[in-house]
Amino acid sequence: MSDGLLFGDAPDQADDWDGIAAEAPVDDGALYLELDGWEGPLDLLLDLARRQKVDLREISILALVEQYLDYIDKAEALKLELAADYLVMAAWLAYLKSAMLLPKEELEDPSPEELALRLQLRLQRLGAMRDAAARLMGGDRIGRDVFLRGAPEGLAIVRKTQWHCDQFALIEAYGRVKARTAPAIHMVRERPVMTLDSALERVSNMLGVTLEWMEIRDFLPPHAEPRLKRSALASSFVAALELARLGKAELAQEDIFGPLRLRRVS
Amino acid sequence: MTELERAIEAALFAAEEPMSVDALAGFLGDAATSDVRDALAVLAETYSERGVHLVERGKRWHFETAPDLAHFLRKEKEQVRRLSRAATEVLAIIAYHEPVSRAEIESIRGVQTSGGTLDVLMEAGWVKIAGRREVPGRPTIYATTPEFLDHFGLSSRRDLPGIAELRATGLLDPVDDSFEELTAMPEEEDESEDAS
Amino acid sequence: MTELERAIEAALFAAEEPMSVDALAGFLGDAATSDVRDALAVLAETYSERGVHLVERGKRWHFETAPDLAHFLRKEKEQVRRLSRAATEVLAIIAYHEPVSRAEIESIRGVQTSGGTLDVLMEAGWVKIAGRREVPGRPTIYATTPEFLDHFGLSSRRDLPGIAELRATGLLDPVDDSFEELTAMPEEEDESEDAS
Repeated sequence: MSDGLLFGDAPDQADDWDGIAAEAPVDDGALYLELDGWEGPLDLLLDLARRQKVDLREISILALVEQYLDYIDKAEALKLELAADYLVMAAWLAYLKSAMLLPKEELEDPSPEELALRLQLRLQRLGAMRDAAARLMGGDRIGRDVFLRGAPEGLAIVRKTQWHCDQFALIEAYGRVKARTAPAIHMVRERPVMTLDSALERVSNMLGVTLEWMEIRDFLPPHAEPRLKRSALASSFVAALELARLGKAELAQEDIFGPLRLRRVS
Repeated sequence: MTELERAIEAALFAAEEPMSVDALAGFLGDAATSDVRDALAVLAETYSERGVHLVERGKRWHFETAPDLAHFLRKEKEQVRRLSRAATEVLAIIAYHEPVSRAEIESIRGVQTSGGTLDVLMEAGWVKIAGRREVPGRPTIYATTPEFLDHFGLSSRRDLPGIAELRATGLLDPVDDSFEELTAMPEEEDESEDAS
Repeated sequence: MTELERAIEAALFAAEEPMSVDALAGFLGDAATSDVRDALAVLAETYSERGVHLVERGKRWHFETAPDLAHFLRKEKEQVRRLSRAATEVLAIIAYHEPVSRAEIESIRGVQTSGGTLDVLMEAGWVKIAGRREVPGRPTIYATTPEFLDHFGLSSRRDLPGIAELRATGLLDPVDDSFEELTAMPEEEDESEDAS
């Protein structure tokens, strides 16, 4: 982009846009005070700028600022509710205006020209997009200007599955089912156990012999094979608990997992 | 190509249903029906050799794809898939016990059988509905098809190995037992009398 | 008219969605894509004067009625979605600037964009999320879809009205960039005529 823009030289490329921008209001006298119509303050500024009927690169920012402030004043006079961003823009533009009217040397950094340029650039961009949107909507839209086939048959992809299985798998499956569901016969092998009754008898008999404390291991059959020994220990323990409950024996155990001792209650 | 032909072409293309000559004439701003008829004849002729034809069916006109191209437009894709374990079991039960109802299949398998499994077997062409059992509820019964024998290389169902043979080949032994037999260590032969 | 042309004609007539060259080639039994492309060009030319056109939109092809016949067809089927002005502008900004973040859209419009506007555009299938910009905050960025091109009758984004001029005049660049360009070099001689 050339800096002609800065100084208002008028390259005329922008003419393309004007014909299409159907929405740009024409009657510059009739400012319809209806803020719902604007998509924010920048949009309002853009419409005001378009009323100057010059290329956006040539607009007078000062005039634009005055128009905007005037517009906001009117809206306030009519007690229209103004959204905050319109007022923020108004305040900023008022500042810009005063800066533009001040003598140059008193100005600090972003010079009013620079601020104005930025505003102009933003307006150009928004204007370009608004026109682009209008042209886009003016194209041949499906369902409005062009129509697709009303009732397409559709392209069918029929997926066929070729199932595979072989004879062995079949027969094996049958074997599996048969085996799984064959009547099952359960046989429990005889095991060497000491029943609770015999343990009870054995423990109370042995307790009768002495009044001393005896460890529970001493009640077990001395030469039993290991599995009988486990059974005897379990049964003897239950027998001991039973005798204690009946008040015929006392139990003692000093530590957790320590030897369990019992003696007859005299 | 006349404007009327173009308009008819577009209208029939975009229409959701076939259109009669009267409907077309009305649609196109009251064209004369004779003109519409002529235009349709021209269009039908134009399209007669193309991939799309303009045809009249029961006094109404529409475009359709050329019949000889049907095979292009309906693509069949074949994929080979292995029958699932459950489906194989069901197929085996049907083969050994046919005709058999779903409840019977389930009682033999000891598991519920999903309807999808039977569908797969019927889709594969190996199982068919063989009528209904004349018992309360009249359940559907299933049997195998000639394609089944074909696919599995059996000349008849009698070629299926009998129970005795299955037993001899070990296919009837509980899986766990066979496994243990193959892996058992001689040392300790105790407890595991698990049935199942 | 070749068999391939007939087949493509029939396939695109019957298809429910626009089809790419690759999709067509695959569908028609792996025809060479160059042959498909040639056949499409021939067909598009054949149809160019008819009531129905064959068009390419975003690399996909479909038949549609000729735009100049819209007045005949429109009365029956006005079904096009009306977009709000905000949605129209946001759509244009996305199309001309894509991929673009919401903050960038807002900076052009000078106003906050409600999430609903983007939702409407995404629901219409014209805009999609195109990832995130790798800057602090990783904002979501948006872009248009092939359906957008399709719906608005554009072959590609290069067909967007005026996009070349907009690019050449820098109107698609951020304000800051143009500002710097315009203010950086005092008078000297303006180099950057309209590059882009």
